[in-house]
Amino acid sequence: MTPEILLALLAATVQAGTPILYATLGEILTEKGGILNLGVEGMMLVGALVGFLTALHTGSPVLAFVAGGLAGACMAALHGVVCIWFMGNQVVSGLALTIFGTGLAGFFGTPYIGRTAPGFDKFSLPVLGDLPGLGTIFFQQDALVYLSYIIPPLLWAFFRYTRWGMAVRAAGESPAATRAAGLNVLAYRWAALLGGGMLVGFGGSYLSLAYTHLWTNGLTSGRGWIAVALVIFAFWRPSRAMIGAYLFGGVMAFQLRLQAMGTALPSSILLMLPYVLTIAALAFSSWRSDRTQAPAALGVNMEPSE
Amino acid sequence: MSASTAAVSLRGITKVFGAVRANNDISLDIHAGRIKALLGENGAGKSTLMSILAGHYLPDSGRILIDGHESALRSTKDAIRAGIGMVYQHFMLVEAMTVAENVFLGQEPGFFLSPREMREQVRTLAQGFGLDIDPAARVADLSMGEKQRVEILKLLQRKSRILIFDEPTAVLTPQEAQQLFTALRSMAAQGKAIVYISHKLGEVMALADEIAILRRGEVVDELPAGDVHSPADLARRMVGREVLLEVHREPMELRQNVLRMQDVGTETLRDVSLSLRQGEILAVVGVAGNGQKDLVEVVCGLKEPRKGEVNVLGKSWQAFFSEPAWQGGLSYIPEDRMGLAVCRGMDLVDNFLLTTRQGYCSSVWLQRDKAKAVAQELVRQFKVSPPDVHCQARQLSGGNLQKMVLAREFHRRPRLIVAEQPTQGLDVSAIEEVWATLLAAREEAGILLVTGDLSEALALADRVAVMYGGAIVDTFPADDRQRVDRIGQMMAGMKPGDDD
Amino acid sequence: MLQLSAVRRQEPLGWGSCLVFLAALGLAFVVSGLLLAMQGKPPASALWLLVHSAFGSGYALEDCLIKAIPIFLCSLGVGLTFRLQIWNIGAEGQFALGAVGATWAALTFPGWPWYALLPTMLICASLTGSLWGIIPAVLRLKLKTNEIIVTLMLNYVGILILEYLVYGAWKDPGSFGFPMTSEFVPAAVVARIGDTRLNWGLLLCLAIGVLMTVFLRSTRLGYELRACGENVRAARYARMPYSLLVILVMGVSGALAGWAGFLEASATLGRLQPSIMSGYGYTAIVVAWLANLNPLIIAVSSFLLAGLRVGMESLQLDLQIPAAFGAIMEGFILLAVLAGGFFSRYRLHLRRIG
Amino acid sequence: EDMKVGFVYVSPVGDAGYSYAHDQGRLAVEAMDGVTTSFVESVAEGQDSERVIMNMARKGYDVIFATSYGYMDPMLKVAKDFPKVKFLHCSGYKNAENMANYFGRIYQARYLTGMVAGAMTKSNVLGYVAAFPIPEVIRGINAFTLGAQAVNPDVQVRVVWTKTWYDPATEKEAGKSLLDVGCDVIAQHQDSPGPQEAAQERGVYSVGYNTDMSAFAPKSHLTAATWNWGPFYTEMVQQIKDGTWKSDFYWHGLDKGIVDIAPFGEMVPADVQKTVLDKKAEIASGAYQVFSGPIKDQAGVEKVAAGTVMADGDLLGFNWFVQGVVGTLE
Ligand SMILES: Nc1ncnc2c1ncn2[C@@H]1O[C@H](COP(=O)(O)OP(=O)(O)OP(=O)(O)O)[C@@H](O)[C@H]1O
Ligand SMILES: Nc1ncnc2c1ncn2[C@@H]1O[C@H](COP(=O)(O)OP(=O)(O)OP(=O)(O)O)[C@@H](O)[C@H]1O
Ligand SMILES: [Mg+2]
Ligand SMILES: [Mg+2]
Repeated sequence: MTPEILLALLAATVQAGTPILYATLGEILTEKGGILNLGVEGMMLVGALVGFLTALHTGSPVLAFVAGGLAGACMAALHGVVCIWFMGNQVVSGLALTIFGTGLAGFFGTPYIGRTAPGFDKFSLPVLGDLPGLGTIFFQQDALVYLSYIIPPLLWAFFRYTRWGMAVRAAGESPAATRAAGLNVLAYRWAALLGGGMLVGFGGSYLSLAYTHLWTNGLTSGRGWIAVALVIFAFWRPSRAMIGAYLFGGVMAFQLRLQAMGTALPSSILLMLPYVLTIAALAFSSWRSDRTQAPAALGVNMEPSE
Repeated sequence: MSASTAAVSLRGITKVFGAVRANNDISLDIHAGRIKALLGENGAGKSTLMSILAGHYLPDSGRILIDGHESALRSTKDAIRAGIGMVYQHFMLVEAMTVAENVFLGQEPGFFLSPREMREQVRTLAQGFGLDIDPAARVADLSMGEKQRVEILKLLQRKSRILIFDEPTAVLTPQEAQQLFTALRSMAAQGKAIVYISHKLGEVMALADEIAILRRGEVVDELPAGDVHSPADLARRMVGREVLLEVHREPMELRQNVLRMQDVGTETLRDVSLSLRQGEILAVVGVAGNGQKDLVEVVCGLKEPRKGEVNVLGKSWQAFFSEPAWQGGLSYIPEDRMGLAVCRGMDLVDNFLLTTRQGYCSSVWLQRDKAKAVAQELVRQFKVSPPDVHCQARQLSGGNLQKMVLAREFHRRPRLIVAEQPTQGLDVSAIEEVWATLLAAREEAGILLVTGDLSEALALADRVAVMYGGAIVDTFPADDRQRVDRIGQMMAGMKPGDDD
Repeated sequence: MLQLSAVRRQEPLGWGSCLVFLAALGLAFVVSGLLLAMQGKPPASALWLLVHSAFGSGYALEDCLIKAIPIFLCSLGVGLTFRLQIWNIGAEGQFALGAVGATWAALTFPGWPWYALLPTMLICASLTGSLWGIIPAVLRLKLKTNEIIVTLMLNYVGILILEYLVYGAWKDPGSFGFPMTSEFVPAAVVARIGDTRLNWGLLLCLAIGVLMTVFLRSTRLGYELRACGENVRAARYARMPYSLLVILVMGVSGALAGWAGFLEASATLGRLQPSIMSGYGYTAIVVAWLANLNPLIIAVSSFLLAGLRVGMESLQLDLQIPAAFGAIMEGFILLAVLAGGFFSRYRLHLRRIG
Repeated sequence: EDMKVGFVYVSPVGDAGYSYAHDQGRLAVEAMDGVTTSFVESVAEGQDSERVIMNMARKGYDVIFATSYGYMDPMLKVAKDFPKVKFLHCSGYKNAENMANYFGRIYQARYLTGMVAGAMTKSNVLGYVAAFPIPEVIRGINAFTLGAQAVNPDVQVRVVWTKTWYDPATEKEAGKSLLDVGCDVIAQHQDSPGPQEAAQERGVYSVGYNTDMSAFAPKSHLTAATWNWGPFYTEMVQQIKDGTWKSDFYWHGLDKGIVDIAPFGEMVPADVQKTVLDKKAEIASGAYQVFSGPIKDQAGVEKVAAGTVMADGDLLGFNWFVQGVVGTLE
């Protein structure tokens, strides 16, 4: 593998990792608040479609990106109604949300398959883009990739250095204690869920606004699920989410390049790589960590007070 | 009663849970600078009443006056604003966060937080009230006593004027309890009103200024602490009949060895050796977190010992636990009744079958009808209420649940019983019954009693073993006055031979 | 001031929960109707057409039954694991592997008589299917790996294995290079019942459904399964074989999904080809949850969801409503029923405060 | 009473791809007098397709088109039960009294696009983003390679399988991966314009498929191999209406205009355009056969001797790559 191919691969890795990164960060925020939302795949799809349609009709990629995020938040709200208000099982509700979102995106999106919408294009950042190596990999990307660099530190600081961040963490760790401290647990859970949904929606709209400028049914093809897995791999930490997302982006980009370079390995086997890697990474991280790092009340609904 | 306006007045509070009238038209005054003890049997409605005051529950009817002004406490937040703080029976702490974060949760000064500043403030606050704590420690790593200090710090940080403690000493060691009493008195001296719920009558008499007694959701007695003559007097007022607080313990004839441990070690246990014979009760006392959990798990076959030898009922550990018989073997009465001993969502028959199922099956089939008949009989015998085997375990109160577990475990005619904090949270009359049951069980079994309550250990045990740091510091007969007096020191890690 | 609050019911709601279920279903239909109206389709007649073409004729009922078979088998297994709080969403992959196992037997022993070959295929399907279920179970037990993710990822891997085989070693030389195995010999095809289009797999479903009900109701292991699902810690306390149960339910669940794969390959397709994968494994989760994990109700609800799939085709044909509409209904029904479950567990209570 | 014509598609019609092309044909039929049409999309091959086809037959459809290979056996079964209904199956080989087969020789157009690509490449490495290793796709890759080699003997075609029919993200990424290893023209056999986007972003050339994809990559799009089912479908329906239809195996190409190439991009030099158009005329007239010997496989073994032409049967089951293709078949 020549250095040029390697650099190209790494740059492609960052791009392929970005939608997963947004989604993983969203799910981290959601789960930190104690809500397990397995509907990421469906939310990303709806986010991607709404982003695409907005871009198509308004011509404004920025507006479209925001709209995609809002769509993700709306889908998350559905999960909130079922799980936070009506205390439904969070695992099943998330699965239902995925089915529902897939259907919704297919139902409204089918007429738009094959059309192109304006989106974000790559541009080199001044100075940084000219760095040897690093510049090519990180700073000759599109605006949404640059945005994705600043969200993990922001999220990290949010949890550590802000009142709301602390309250969200507390709501995910111990709703009873949080309520006893006079905080409105459900409000913080709602906020984390909606904020997380927004990030997931961003991840979806990245696919239809920057990764490609097209829409199709099933555009996410499993990326949402990989994001859910990455949350566990990342131990619910934004910084590790970055590593994880790029790892997976890398594997996806790598297997195609291996084929392009003329490997003799069957493509079915290569296509398995990301999924097998997910399992391996999960097994490895759960084996390495002695205590479970998950928020203690993850997936547990809060009983109403009487 | 003082003539000054009460800090808090409850007027006609009623709260109904389903069919249970937990509080029925209760009126109560709480005064600044005084410690008010709230007594009553299990399920009398003490916790419910105080939870209403803390904004945790909404009353069905009734009024709450704070400093003479009517206030609606619609949420915990309202209560906190009104200066009311409660330390719940089960601590309300976020285990994964630090002490400082817990103290500041909901009370942050601004939007942005500085962890260092928070730690400093908590340190200063703790020092002011003589509470020893590391503000940077994770709550999960703290002992029960330390956790309680965190709860108190939370109230102090909020400048609460009315402090409610729900059975605060149930999980404390004697030293920790003493420290708590000192802190309570100093807080009262600073003008705070304190409500104190406890089942330990001796404590109440020593600490309280006033006593209120609840029975079946109603206040049946309210009197100054000075009017009470003895714990027995108090117990009579509470239960409505004479209660024997002293149990009469006849020594039994000791028979064969039911448990022998030789130099047993796990991650936390260090070279534990002990033996137990049929007919005796061996009490293991110590501060929680000194290896009792591992000891119990090893004896009950839930954790394999790393080294040493364990012999249960004449068989090696491996041999005994590879196929334990359901009857005539080992019974374990765990501390965590709701979490460990029962399935909350299943009915009493299914819960009865939990440990006895081997006796109620033929080949692969389960004989549920046979089990139901036996369960019904046991429920009657042990006066479990409600006496309906079809109700779910979650519907039973703590005391009744414990009776149900005891009924089940004694039905197995065990020869070795491991009882862990068997009376924690139970009221005097329930304790009386449990103690009597345990003493009677010596007839057939050896009993390993793991408890943090010294008085219980001394009331029941034939021998006492003190644990510290994963090792047994000393084992001695319960009537060895000299060594009994030193238990407190041994629990703190001093060698039996050491002089202080 | 009046305030609405939720109070936990002490007694189970009983028949009332049926009503709640119907109300949830009704809500799902109303929302679906609105979606259709937004697209300019006649909502009422569309929904009527959906119901009618799914259950309105003998043919349709037969179609629903045929489709219900694989859904039922997958769902039964998935429901079993859910009872133990093991979130197996890998029926899809287990289905694929089961089809692969059965096909291997069919291709390897083409000369055997049906009474030897069919059971061999069934056993091979059980083995491969349960292998696909047991891998996540072992990972969970040994490494505490999250089974939701592992089963899901194994779905993708399982389907790729199936593709690898039908695009490679097992490709029928006579298929003009298309990805499919050669047609099974008649002995490897599960026969039809009389002159209906139903196959004898239906009998297998009946048998296994009854067996499962009896197992859960009256056997010791079934009781232990329920107890472990209620409270794992209590199960450990009572020395219940938790690890064994996890392996068992995942194995059984995998085997059942594998049977579904076997029946699809043998009875309905007569060969293995990638289009055998049509999402039964995911529908099974919806079905299991709608049925509250009860084997008998699973039978009913798999029939209903099969009907949804069958009816959707008429909606497409007659009204040009996109196929994705079926997924919307499926997802929304489940969401509505989940939310409706609230009313069977809680009572709303209006009270005056202050 | 109108004649009812039904279509069964394997994927959604909106995908601007394979099913879309068929649906354009359906719209041409719909425009005929006395004919109404309907379709069912996303029908899985196998059991589901049998039910859908049977439902159409039961509901009184007179003609049914099924457009995917896997519908062959199910359609044959239904055809036996409904002798009055006319069935037409695309891309298979089994037929009956009332069931015909048809397909288009898209490989002829592929050959022409290969010629364009071969003429335009500077690196002599062409990239081909391929869907699934089935004869239809393999045939296209081979024809493309042969076409490129016809104008540029040194040319090499690298293949990446995506195992998708329409996944813009993956297909674009696959296109980029080919560009990274030195390809400077990208061809594709999926329905999404993802690979076109990849080429446009890098400023290299691309060859489209299905329809004219130049709108997606105006600066890159050299040409495309395109489908045009309208004339064929209307002809079939007309024959059935007239009662002159008979079951047969219809496999047409440039001759009937079922396949074609899209207009050249302006970067294609006039002489290249002329060579290609000349070849197109030659193929359309039958004077030139794309798969005429000598043809060697990847290992250099001669599979088609000089002077012979591959039979249609062999073409339908194409499962090897010609020399010059870099890639595996699995
Ligand atoms: N995306 C990022 N880019 C640059 N630095 C980051 C990024 N995310 C996190 N960091 C830095 O990495 C360090 C570790 O971050 P991480 O999210 O792992 O925190 P943490 O380990 O959860 O925090 P704690 O120390 O409280 O456990 C921090 O100093 C943070 O500033
Ligand atoms: N959330 C609840 N739902 C239903 N019933 C409840 C609930 N909380 C308490 N009860 C019932 O209300 C009654 C009073 O309970 P409460 O906890 O106030 O008793 P207590 O006096 O604190 O008893 P203990 O000494 O055991 O702590 C009991 O019968 C109890 O079973
Ligand atoms: Mg209480
Ligand atoms: Mg209590």
